[in-house]
Parts: sequence; C-alpha cells; structure tokens
Amino acid sequence: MPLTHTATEPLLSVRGLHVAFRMDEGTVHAVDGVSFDVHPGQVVGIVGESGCGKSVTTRAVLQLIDPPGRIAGGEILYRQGDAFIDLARQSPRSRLMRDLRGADIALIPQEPMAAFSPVHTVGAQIVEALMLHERLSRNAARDRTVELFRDVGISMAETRIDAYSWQLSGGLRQRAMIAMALSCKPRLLIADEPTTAIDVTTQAQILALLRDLKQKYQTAIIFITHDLGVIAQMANFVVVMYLGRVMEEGPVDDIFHAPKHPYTKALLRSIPSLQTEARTVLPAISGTLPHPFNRPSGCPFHPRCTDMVPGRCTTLVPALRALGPRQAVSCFLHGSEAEPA
Amino acid sequence: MQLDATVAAGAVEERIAVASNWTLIWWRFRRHRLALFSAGVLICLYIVVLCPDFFATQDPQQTDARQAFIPTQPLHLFDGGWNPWVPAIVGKRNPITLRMEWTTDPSRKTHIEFFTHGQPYRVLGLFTTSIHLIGATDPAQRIFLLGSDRLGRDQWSRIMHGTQTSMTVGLVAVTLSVILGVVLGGISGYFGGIIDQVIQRLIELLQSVPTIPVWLALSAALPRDWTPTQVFLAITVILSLVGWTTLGREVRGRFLALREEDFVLAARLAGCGRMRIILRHMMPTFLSHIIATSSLAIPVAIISETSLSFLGLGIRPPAISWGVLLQEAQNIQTLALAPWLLIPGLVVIVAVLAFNLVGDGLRDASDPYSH
Amino acid sequence: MTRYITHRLLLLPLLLLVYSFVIFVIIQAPPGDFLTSYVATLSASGTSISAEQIQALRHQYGLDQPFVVQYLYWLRELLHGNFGLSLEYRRPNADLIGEQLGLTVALAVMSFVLTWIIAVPAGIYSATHQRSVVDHVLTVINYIGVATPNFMLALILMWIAFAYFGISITGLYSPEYTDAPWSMAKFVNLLEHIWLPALVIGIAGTARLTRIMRANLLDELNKPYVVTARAKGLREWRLVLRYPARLALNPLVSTIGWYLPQLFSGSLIVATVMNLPNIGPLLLRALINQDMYLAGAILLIYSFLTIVGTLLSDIALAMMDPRIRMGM
Amino acid sequence: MSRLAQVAALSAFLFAVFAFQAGAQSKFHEAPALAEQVKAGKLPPVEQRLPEQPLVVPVVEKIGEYGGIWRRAFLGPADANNYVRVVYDGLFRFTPDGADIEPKIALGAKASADYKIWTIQLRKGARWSDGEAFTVDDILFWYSNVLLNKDLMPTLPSWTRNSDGSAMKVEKLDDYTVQFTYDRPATLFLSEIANQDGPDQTLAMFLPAHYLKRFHPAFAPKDELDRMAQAASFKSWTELFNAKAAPAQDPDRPTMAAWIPITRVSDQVFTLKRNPFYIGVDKEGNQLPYIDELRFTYFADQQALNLAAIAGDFDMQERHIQMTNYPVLKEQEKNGKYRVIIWPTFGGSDAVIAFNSTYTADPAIGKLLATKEFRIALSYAINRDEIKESVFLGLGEARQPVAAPWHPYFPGKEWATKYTEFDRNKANQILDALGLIKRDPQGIRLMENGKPATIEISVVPAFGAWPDVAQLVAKDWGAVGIRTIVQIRERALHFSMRTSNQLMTEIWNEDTTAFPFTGGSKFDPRNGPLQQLTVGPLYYRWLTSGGKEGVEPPEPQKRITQLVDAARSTGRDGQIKAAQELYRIWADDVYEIGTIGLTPMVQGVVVINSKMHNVPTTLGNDWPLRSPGNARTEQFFFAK
Repeated sequence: MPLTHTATEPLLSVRGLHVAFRMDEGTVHAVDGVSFDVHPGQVVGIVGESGCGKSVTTRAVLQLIDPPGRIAGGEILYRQGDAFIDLARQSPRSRLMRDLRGADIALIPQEPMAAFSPVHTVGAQIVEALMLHERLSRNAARDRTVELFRDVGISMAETRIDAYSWQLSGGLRQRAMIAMALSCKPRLLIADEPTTAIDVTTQAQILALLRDLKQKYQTAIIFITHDLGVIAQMANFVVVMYLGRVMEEGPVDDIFHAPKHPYTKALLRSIPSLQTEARTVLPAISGTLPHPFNRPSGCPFHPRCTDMVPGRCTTLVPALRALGPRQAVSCFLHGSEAEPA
Repeated sequence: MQLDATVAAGAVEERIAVASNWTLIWWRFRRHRLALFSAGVLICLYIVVLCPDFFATQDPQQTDARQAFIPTQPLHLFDGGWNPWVPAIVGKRNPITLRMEWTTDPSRKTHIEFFTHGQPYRVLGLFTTSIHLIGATDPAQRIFLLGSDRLGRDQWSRIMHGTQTSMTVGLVAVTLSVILGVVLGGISGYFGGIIDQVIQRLIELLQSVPTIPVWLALSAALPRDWTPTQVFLAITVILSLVGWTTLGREVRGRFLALREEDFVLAARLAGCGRMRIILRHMMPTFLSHIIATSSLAIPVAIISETSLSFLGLGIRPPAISWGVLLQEAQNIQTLALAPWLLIPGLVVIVAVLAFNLVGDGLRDASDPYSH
Repeated sequence: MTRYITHRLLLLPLLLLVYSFVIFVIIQAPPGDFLTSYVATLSASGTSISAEQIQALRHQYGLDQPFVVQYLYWLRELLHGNFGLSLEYRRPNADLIGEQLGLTVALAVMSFVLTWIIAVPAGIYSATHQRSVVDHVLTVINYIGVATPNFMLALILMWIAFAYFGISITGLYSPEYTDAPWSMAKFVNLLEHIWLPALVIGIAGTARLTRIMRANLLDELNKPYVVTARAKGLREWRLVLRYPARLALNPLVSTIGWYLPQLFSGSLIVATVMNLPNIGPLLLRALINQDMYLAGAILLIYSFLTIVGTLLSDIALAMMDPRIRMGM
Repeated sequence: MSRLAQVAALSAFLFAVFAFQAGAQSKFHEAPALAEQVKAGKLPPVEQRLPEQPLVVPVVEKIGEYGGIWRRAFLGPADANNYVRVVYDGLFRFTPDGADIEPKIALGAKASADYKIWTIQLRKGARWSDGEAFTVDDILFWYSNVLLNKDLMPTLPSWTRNSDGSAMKVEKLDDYTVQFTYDRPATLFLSEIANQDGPDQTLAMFLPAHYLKRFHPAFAPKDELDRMAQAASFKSWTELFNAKAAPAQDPDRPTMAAWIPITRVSDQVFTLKRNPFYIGVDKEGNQLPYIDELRFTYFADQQALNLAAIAGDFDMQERHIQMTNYPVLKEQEKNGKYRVIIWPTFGGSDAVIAFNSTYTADPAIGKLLATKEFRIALSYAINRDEIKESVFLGLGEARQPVAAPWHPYFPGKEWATKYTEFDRNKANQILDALGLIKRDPQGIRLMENGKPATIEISVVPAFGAWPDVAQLVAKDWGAVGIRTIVQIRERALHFSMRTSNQLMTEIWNEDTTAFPFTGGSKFDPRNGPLQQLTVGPLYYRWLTSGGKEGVEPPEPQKRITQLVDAARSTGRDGQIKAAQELYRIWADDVYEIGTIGLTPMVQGVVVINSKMHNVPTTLGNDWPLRSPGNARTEQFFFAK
C-alpha cells in the first residue's frame, strides 16, 4: 500500500523492504517491511536507536549489503526518466548498480575517519570517482576536486587534496567526504549519521553546509540519525524505525507536534529542549533494546511500551496505517490492523 | 513457526547474557566443525602420549633380522563373524638381489584380539599391566600393522612411541617459549624504555642467527654423557629458547597497546600495583590470544624437531621420535624397498594439520571482533 | 626518514661487531676443531696421518691459539675485507661463496617469485570468494602445504620420480651440463630442473602467504572505506585490488626483508636432500667439518643481510604506507 | 717381505725386457685426439712422449678402444682420496689381488741382502704431464727440500726414519737411479713406497721440481713467496707450497698419472683429462689410458649420490656406495644400464666393538672393560647371525678382526671364529663368575660398587650401518644383564672424545687388517688414538712417553709392539709368523669384539656401466691397495 504524500512523483519509493541476515544462530530480520518515499529535493530523515535497521535500509538502496545479509523481499523503486527501476532486483555487481552508485545515488558514511583509505590521498579517491562517472581526464578531475573542496568550505584546497585522511581534522574529513559524495551531482544523497563522530560546533557547520548544498545541487537526501534535534533542523519528512519496522512516519511538523506512536513520543520526551527546565532528569525509554535474535512477539515495541495492551500488543503485529494524507503509524492504539502472521 | 524461533532465540539470549568469555569462546569454537574434529584428533594423540605402550602391539625396540621390511599387514575384522585377523606372511631373501621378499600365505591367518595380554609395561610410572589395545592371540606371534623397518622393528609400535616423544617436545617447547615470551615480552612492553630496547635487540639478535648452526653448536655442546632421553629434554629446551621471540614480540605489542587503554589507566589511578595490573587486568585480555598463538606454535616446534632429527642433529636413536622414524625414510633406496616407512610422515602431517586447524579455530573464536 | 635510515646504517657496524663475536662463539662451541673432524673423515679409509702431523697442521692453521687470539685474527682479516681461507677447500672463502651465489640466488628468486605469484592472487580470490568451493579447496591445500615439512615433500617427489619414472631429480642440471659453459641449452636445462626445487622450497611459504593474505584481506574487506569505494560505483575487482588488497599486502611487504638472508642461505635441508649446488649445503658442511672461517663468513654475511633486510622491509613498508612514512 | 721385494724386482726386470721388445718391434698408437694435436704440432709424436721402456699394462678382458668420459661422484675436498685411489700415482703399486707390488712409474727396485740399501731404477725418457723429463732429481727435490725441511715436515714419517730417528739417506747414482740407505733392515720399504702417492692430502715422494721450485724458499726470493701466499689468502709459504704441490688443488701442477686434473677438487665438477705423456701402453703398443676424461661430480649428500648411482648416472663407482642399497641397485640394473659386482673387503671385520682398556672416568666400569673375561662374555652374548641378516644382507661371516683366510697372515680358523658363537648361557656364566651376580629390578647386573653395570657404545653414523649394529648389540648385552646405551655422535665429537680417553667402547671397522706393520696400523698401540681405536689411549701415552705418563700396557700389548718392530726388519717368512702371532693375541685377548667380516661394506659394491670393460670381477679391496687403483684403471675402456 504505497503512501503518497505529495503530488510530485517520488524519486525513490521503498516498498515493504525486507532484509534478512542468515547466521548460524538463526536468521535476523534486520529490516522487516519498511516503506517510504523520497521526493526530489526533499530531505527524509530516518530516526531510531542503533540497530533499528536504518543503515541497513539505506545500504539496501545501494545494494551494498554484505553477506550473509540479503534483500529478502519488497521493492526499491528508483525513478529514471519516466520509468521506475526496481533496485531490489538488480545484482549488486551489475553495471546498472555501479553506474548509479556515486553518480546518481551517493553515500556519506558514518565515520569519515575510516571511510577514506588511509594509504591513498583524499583527492585521489575523489578524482577516481570523477574519472569513472564523469569521464574526465585526470587533470580535469583534479581541478574539479579543488573546486568541490572550495564548495564544501575547505581552505587551502590545492594542498589539502594531497593530504591523507588521517592528516585532516574530523570536520575537514567530513567536508571532504561530502565533496566526494557530491562530486558527480547525485540526485539522491544518503547521509548515514554524518555528524555523529564530530564535535558539536563542527556538527552545526556541517549541517549548514548540507542544507546549502541541497539548495545548490537540488539533491534529495536520506538523512539517518538517532538525533531528533538534527532531524528537526534538516528533514522535511521523518520515518521512525524500531527493530527493523517503521513505527511512524510523516512530515516533520506532524511528527514533532502531533506524535502518535508511543515510541515516537518517548523519543521526543528524551530530547532536551528550551522548554525543558534545567536540571530535570530526562525520561529515558524504559528497558533495553532487545537482542536481534530475541525479537519480541507481537508489536516489537511492546515490552518497553507504557501503553501496551496485554494480549493484543503481545501477540499480534500492527500494520502501518495511514492517519492522514501524509502521516502513518503502526500501533493498535491508533487503529492499526494486525498483520497476517 | 515464528513463535518457535522466538522461544529458541529467547533461550539463546539468556545464555549469552550469562556466558563468561571462556564459554563464549567455546561456543564460537564449537561452530568450527573442522577445528572441533581436529581437537578430537589431538586429544587422541595425547592419549597415546600418556600411554603409548597400551596402543603399541609390542616392544618398539624389539628387532628380528628375519622380520625386516615386512609390508603393512591389513587388519581384517571378520572371518565368518567377528574374528579379527591379519594375513600371515612368509619371506625369503632373493638370492640375486639379496632383498627380503614377503608374500602373504593365504593358507594361514594370524588371529588377533583387542585388549589382549602382551608385553608388560608401566602406566605413567604408577602401575604395571600387560593389557594392550590390540595384539596377536598368540603372544609369541608378532604382528606388523604398519609393516616393519630394516631391523624388523614394528612400525606401528614405533609410531606410538614416536608420538609420545614428538608431541611432548612440541608441547613442552611451546610451553617454555610461551613462558619466556610472555614474561620477557610483557616486561618489555610494560616497562618500555631501556629494558624494552635491550630485550628488543636480544630478540633481533636471536632471530637473525640462523637456527641450524645454533642448533649444531648447542646440541654438540650438550654434556657428552647424557642419555638420549636427557638429550631429548635438552633439545626441547633449546627449541623453546629459539622459539620464544615471535611470541615475545606479539605480547610486547599487545602490552604497548593495552598500556594506553582506559581501564589500565583507571586501575593505575586506583592505586593498583604494577604486577597486579599485569596479572589481573592485562593478562586476561589476551590470554585467549596467547593460547591460540601457542597452538599454532606447537606444529612449528614439531616440524623443527622432525627436520633436525632428520638431519641427524636432533633426537637420535635409540630414542624414537617422528623425526627419527623419518630418518629411515631419508634413504630413497629404502623407500623403494619399503614405501610404508613414509607413514610417520603422514602422522606428522595429520598432527600439524590438526594443530593448525585448532589454532585457527581458537584464534577466530577468541577474537572478540570476529563476526 | 633519511635521518632514520642514516641512524640505522650507522648502527650497522656496531651490530656486525656484536654478531661476529656471537657467531664465532657459536661455531667454536662444538668440541674439537677442523683437524679433529678431518682426521675423522680420513679414518673412513684408514688414515695414515700421524698425531705429530696433525699437531703440525694445527699449528700451521693457527688452531692451537687461544680462542680470543683466533677471534681477533679473524676480525683483523675481516676489517681488511678478507673473509679468510677455507680450511677444507684451501681456497679463499669469498671465492667459494661467490661460486655458489649465482645459483643460490637464482633458486631463491625463483621460489620467491613462484610463492608470490601464486599466493597473492590465491589469497585474494579466497578472501573475495569466502566459503566458495575454490576457497575451501585452497584452504585445504594451504593447510597441507603448511603441515608438510618440505624435506618430506622433496623426498616424496624424488621417490615418485624415481619409482614411477626411473629418473633421479637431484641437482640443477643434467650431468652433461654441470660444468659446461653457459649456453642457451644449459639455461633451458637449468629451467627444466630448477622449478621443482623452487616449488618444494616455496610451497610452505606459498601456503602460509596465501593464508595470511586471505586473513588480512578479509579483515580489510570489512572496513568502511571499502563500502565508500563501493558506493563510488567502482568495479568490484578494481576496487579490491586498489583498496583492501593494497592494505592487506602491507604486513606482507614488511616480511620481504626476511627473504634477503634466505636468498643467500638457500634452503639448507631441501638443498641437501636434493643435492642442489647451493650455499645451504656449503654452510652445513662447513659447520659439521668445523671449517670455521668458511662457516663464519657465511653466517656473518647472513647476519648482515638480515639486518639490511629488516631495514629494507621498514623502508618498503614506509613507501607502501604513508602513515608510517610520515611517522618516521 | 723379502719375497715380495724379490718378486717386484724380478717382475720389473721382466716387464722392462718385455716392454723394450714391444717398443722396438712395433710402432706405438695413441688416442685420436692426441694424434690430431701431434699433427697440429702441439705435441711431440707418441714415440717421443713415451719412455724408452714403457710400462706395459696387462688388460683384464681385451685390448680397449679410445674415448669416453668416466663419470664418478665425490663428496668434496675432504674426499680427495677418491682421486688418489683412482689414479694411484705411485712409483710402485699393489697388484689387483693385493698380494704383490709391481713397478709403475719406476722401472724396478732392488734391495741389498740385508735390506738396508734399496735402489730404485726410473724409466729413461719418462716425462711429467707437461713434457718435462722425470728424473732422480724430482725425488731428491722431495728428499732435500720437503722431507728435510722442518717447516714442511715437522716430524719425519716413520718409514723414512732410521733406528735412531734420523732420516734415511737418499742419493743420486745417476739420472735414473736413486739409492735409499737405512741403518736398519727396511723390509717393508716397497709396501711403504707403494703408498707414497700423496694420500690424505700429504705430499708424494716424488715431486715436479721444475714446477715447485718457484714456490720454495730455497729457490725463490722470500718476499716474492710472501706476496704470492698473501695473494692467495695463505698465511705462510708452507700453505702455498702444500697447495701447489697437491695435484687436486692446483691444475697446473704436473703429474705422472694417467689422467691429470684440469679443475680443482674444490670445484663442483672435478675434471681430469688424459695425460699425453703417460708412461703406460697395452701389449699392442696403444698408449694408455683408453678413457679420455674423468669427471667427478660433487654431491653434498651421500644419499643423493646413491640415488644418482641407482639411476645409472655413473660409469664406475664403488666409493660411497652403501651396501644396504645393493638390492635396489641390483633391481635397477637393467633400467640404469649398469651391472653391479661385489669386491669383498680385505678387512677382517666390518663392525668391531673396540674396548677402551684404560677407561678411568668410572673406575668400576674401567675395571670391567679391562677384564678379558668380561669381553669374552660380551662376545658370546652377541647374536651375530641377526646382525649379518639385518645389517649385512646376509653377506659375510661371523668372525674376529683377523686377516682373511686367503691371506698368508691368516692365523687359523680357530682364532678367526674364537668366542663368536652366540651363547647367552655361557656369557651369563662368565659374568656370574666375575662376581656380577646381583641384579637390580630391571635385571641389570650390579657392579661391586653397587651401581648397575652400564656400558656406552659410541658410534658415528657416517661410514656404515654401525648405529644399527650398535642397537642390536645393545639389545643383546641388555639380555645378559649389562645395560648398554648407544650414543650416536658427530664424527668430530667422537674423535675428540676418543683422543681424550672419554669413550668406553666404540664401533668401527677393521679395514687394514692385512697391513699390521705399515701405515697407521690399528694394531700397534704406539700409533695412538688417532688411528688406533679405543684399545687404550693411556697405553699409548705410556709407550710414547717412555713410561713416564699413562698406564703400562699388559704383556700381550707389549708383545704386539715387539712383533711390529720385528716384522719391519725381517723377511717375508718372519713377517708372516709375526702377523699370525699378532692376530692370535688379538683374538685371544679380544681387545676388539669382531662381529661380521669379509663383506663388501666398505666400498665393495661396484656399479659399472654396461659398456665399460676391463674392470676385474674380483679385486683386493682395501685402502693401502688404493682400490680401484690397483685394478689398473688406465686399461678400463668403453665399448662403442
């Protein structure tokens, strides 16, 4: 049941995505029926605690899931011209995927430190992408890279491109990473917690930069984070995930001002805001995230849910239900149907 | 179905939550079926080490000129029902080539028994028994399951005794070099500075001196009146003297890395003594690693022993080791007459293989970052 | 980095001095001297040399001098760039070593090349196709390769060649070429013979190297930069070769220096078993016969090459890895 | 040995007459390669290269054909005797059966009636391999400048000594006649001369004076010599001279042998080519040798050498061939295109257990070792049949280390087989009678000091299957209550322990049994622990220090020294009598326990290319005979 939230055709439409990891101990359903759309020029924020499957979802889009994981079901529809291609059906090593990666869909990974090869200069790694997708000569690619560096606000760009990643500060590294991601003017940018590993001041600068660049390059962004504050600043549309399932999704205002799902509410309660009085203890979500092998029956959130209805919530899995034109939630409290077992 | 999996998973999780590091290692190790199987092989070999006489069919030094170069005698278990036997053989010297030639005598069978009485022996120096795993029904009859060598000694029994020597050499040598390596490497890595420099140069010196001449010199310098057994022990010590350097380096590296880690710092701030920090805090973090490395070092020691004995520089007859047995096979001409004398080589390969597989399995299992 | 290298080079003479003493102690450690073992050798055919003659020879060779005097004599000669005279061969040690050097190096280079051109691709394939049939097969071969003492392998191959083909595969040439001058035919003959010993010597190394390459590459393949590179849209094999394989090679490169002394010493046991004209057997023989200046010369060169090899390894590693280069 | 000497002189005379006739009647022939050089003017014609009276060498089967390369193997420079044995470059040589001595480079020899003066006749017109004349001066050069030079010869070899220890006199009678004068009867002179061919890297008794003078301080300026020595890394001129005088080390050094080295013994391939001036011809006047070239290929390992032999890589090789390989060699005869024959050794025993009668490290053991009855008991305890079957392929016979039955020195069957029957009861009885009655729980007899009787056999793995013998013997001795430990030792270690009186017993062979009076005979306790096994290093010290040090040897040992002295100055019959008595003492007192003898263990398994001819099927095989040199290798040839 695809949800439509705007009149425009989506750039990417994820439909009922399942990603499973088959391990010796059993199969882990890291992503379990996730659906959302990304429209051109829009920022979709995916939030959730670590291990909720947000990164895996975006890796699935790029077909970058390492064995033993694999896409077990669902569709990843990506629009090219007027047609949609189902990326879920493409072979990870296919020509099509390789052409998309870096050129159409780019990735800003989580840890800029480890995301660059330590034995190649940062510039060389960007030049490589340019030469590959834009068919530029080495010199032209180098000139482009210097430009890109300036664009992302790296001073002394000419010398910095010959630096190794470990010679750069965290902020510069992330800027360089952004430069690389944007090098081929992608239509979709996947930013996987781009600010987690860097300090707060730099974080703000990076977010500002991303916003500017989004305007400049007209790029759609999937923004993954566990930080609702960042989502508030960046996203147009929010997807809240828990244990591989979408709990709630909707425009950023609806999510922040009219959260429906108990999990969303709990998440929101846990962020400090200006309204919160100083020195109050922030309410944490009770309980711990269960082990992936130990997925609770019924609604995955029920063991930690304050509003849990014994019986129904503990045995049946609620399906995602559209509440309005753009907001949807999967919770029995909000009228979700039970998913077929 | 979903429900079942959930229940099972729940049980798994409960166990993981309470599992100690060692239990975790064991669980991970258990998953390597080859490693597990190899561990079984090693256990069998070490059972042989404990009491080779039980497995031997006869005295490994018993010679008989008229039973030289007997080929392997295949073991048959059934003879119209359970009645194990080996074919009887007759041999005579070829008058032209002077070679002992053996043929099976189809009219006769040598019947054998399990848990039979044979030559008495002492078990671990504790008590005397004469029960052997396998032996001819008629104790006067010799059987040669793996053939005999040029002096008519039973290769099967010799391999059992060789196993005792070679496996012990490997184990003892590695234990000693682990102790040396951990102590010196630990000191080097923990204290750093001049001590570290001195130990590091010592390691470099030891590593750059080729082993063979050191070996020659040391084994020649051993007291002359030592018996083969004493020489054997000394050689074990020498092997470990040469072998500790690699481990020493590794331990040092680990110590250097760990020294900077938060918990060591915390322990020091909390006023723990150095020794206590080393023993209580640092050691456990890489004990499993050391065990894995050691199990990979044992085969190296075994191959060293084999090679040196093969060159005639290591353990010497009448002591029996795999290397000594292989010395018989050094002679291509003997091999042409008696290819079964290569069997000890197979045993070496199996043992080394098993150690390597177990070592790799342990290493993978003990690495907390493995997936 | 230049400073670092200079520093290490300056340390070299001092290290060599220490080594020369250690070596001299080692070769002098066994009881008796060259003449004792010489008499023993002659005894095989009923010697007629008398105790007085032996004493005279001992004096002539300077073997009756105290240990320290002998060492200082040796050291003095070494400082004059003279490796001395072989007691057994009665010829300058430098000549003897020089004669064997060519083939020793040829054989070692051959086995080195075989090792690397087999091991690195095999390791890469194994790692990138983890748990495939080929990976399992390669792993089994590797384990067996590591587990088989190479003299065993030599013996088995020699025995097979002999038992089934009736040929002896010892030596590096057919007999007719052994002392023939160099020619195309002799070179071809050498190539026909050299690959087998090269393989025998290299096989354990190949197995070990494949295993290390596979393990290293598996580690590297899980690093985030591989994902980044993949997300760039690089072709898989190009990506593997350019990024993780390059990094996985680094630890191996650091062992390259260890090959240098091996190039020189040859594989002692295999060379002896297979009768290869090699420095290995020359050393073994010198040690057993207590031809101490020859053994000393070989060991000293060996130590020298070990030190230089370690240095070269460090330099190679620095060239491969900018993190180390910059850190120096 | 007077008969020998007379025979030698007589045969020399006969040969000379015969050779003279041969030379006068027929033209000589030569190898095609040489004929070409003659045609090219590089060599004088064959008639001028041969002496007036060439050595006429009888052929074993037939007159040979020229050509071919004789492929052999050697184990490096220490194996220089391999070369010495093949070329046997002596003035005289032993005949193939080893019973006689015949002239080779020399024309003949004659002794005075009292054997104090020996005259050697050289061949007129004989030439060194570089074409220079070979005359008495070459012997005098050796005498004056080598033998009497203290730097080169610090001590005189015993055969050159007068009874007072001074050197015998050597005088030139004319260019081709030289006279040796002793102050004692030198009855063994010819036997010694037949071994003065430069063995064991010593110098031969005739040297190319024209070549070596430039390396000798009597003829060359000292500073020039020092410069040459230093350039070759030698410390002194003596080292230089020794190197230059050894044919195997210096290809430029002319020799008289049938083949001359063109590379060195320290090379990978030690190559010799025919000597165009060799003095020998066959009875049809063909100059020898038949074979063009001799090629010794270096093997680092004896096993590899044997494998190559099995594969048929050698044309005639007996040295380093292990007897245990006989079956494989025999089975591969067809494939390898060779034949295998056996030359049993002259030696009386191929594995003897020698006892150190003066062992002092443990007095209780030492006392046992010195007790004759103890040794007798241990001799009875050995199951020789088992040793014969498993170590010697069933070849040879159980015997004590005395001369072979076909040899004049044979002391009689009674002594040859004395104490050799396997009789454990008898052994036990004797041991009981010695007071070794009490036993420990393992059944080991306790000595008078209460310790278990433990004997060590030291054995060197290099030369035979001796470690196997040792293990078999150890088992047998254990069975009569004497614990026996086998110590397999490196050669050098074993020898230094032997010299320092640390060995209890050892296993060696008795390979020069037929030569108890010449060379470094192992029976003479005065030859010391270098040659003589562990019979009693302290006896040696007593005998050589004039009774000041060491232990006084018992009567039988003293008697042996008297017998040796007597034999050196008595005639053939006296020597035979002395030898027989010596062997009876030897067997009676069991200084050594013989096990198996008269096998081909020591270089007695011969691999011969099917195409090679004139190799005798039986041969006296022993080191003093220089076998295969005494087979007259120059007449070996390849059939086309």
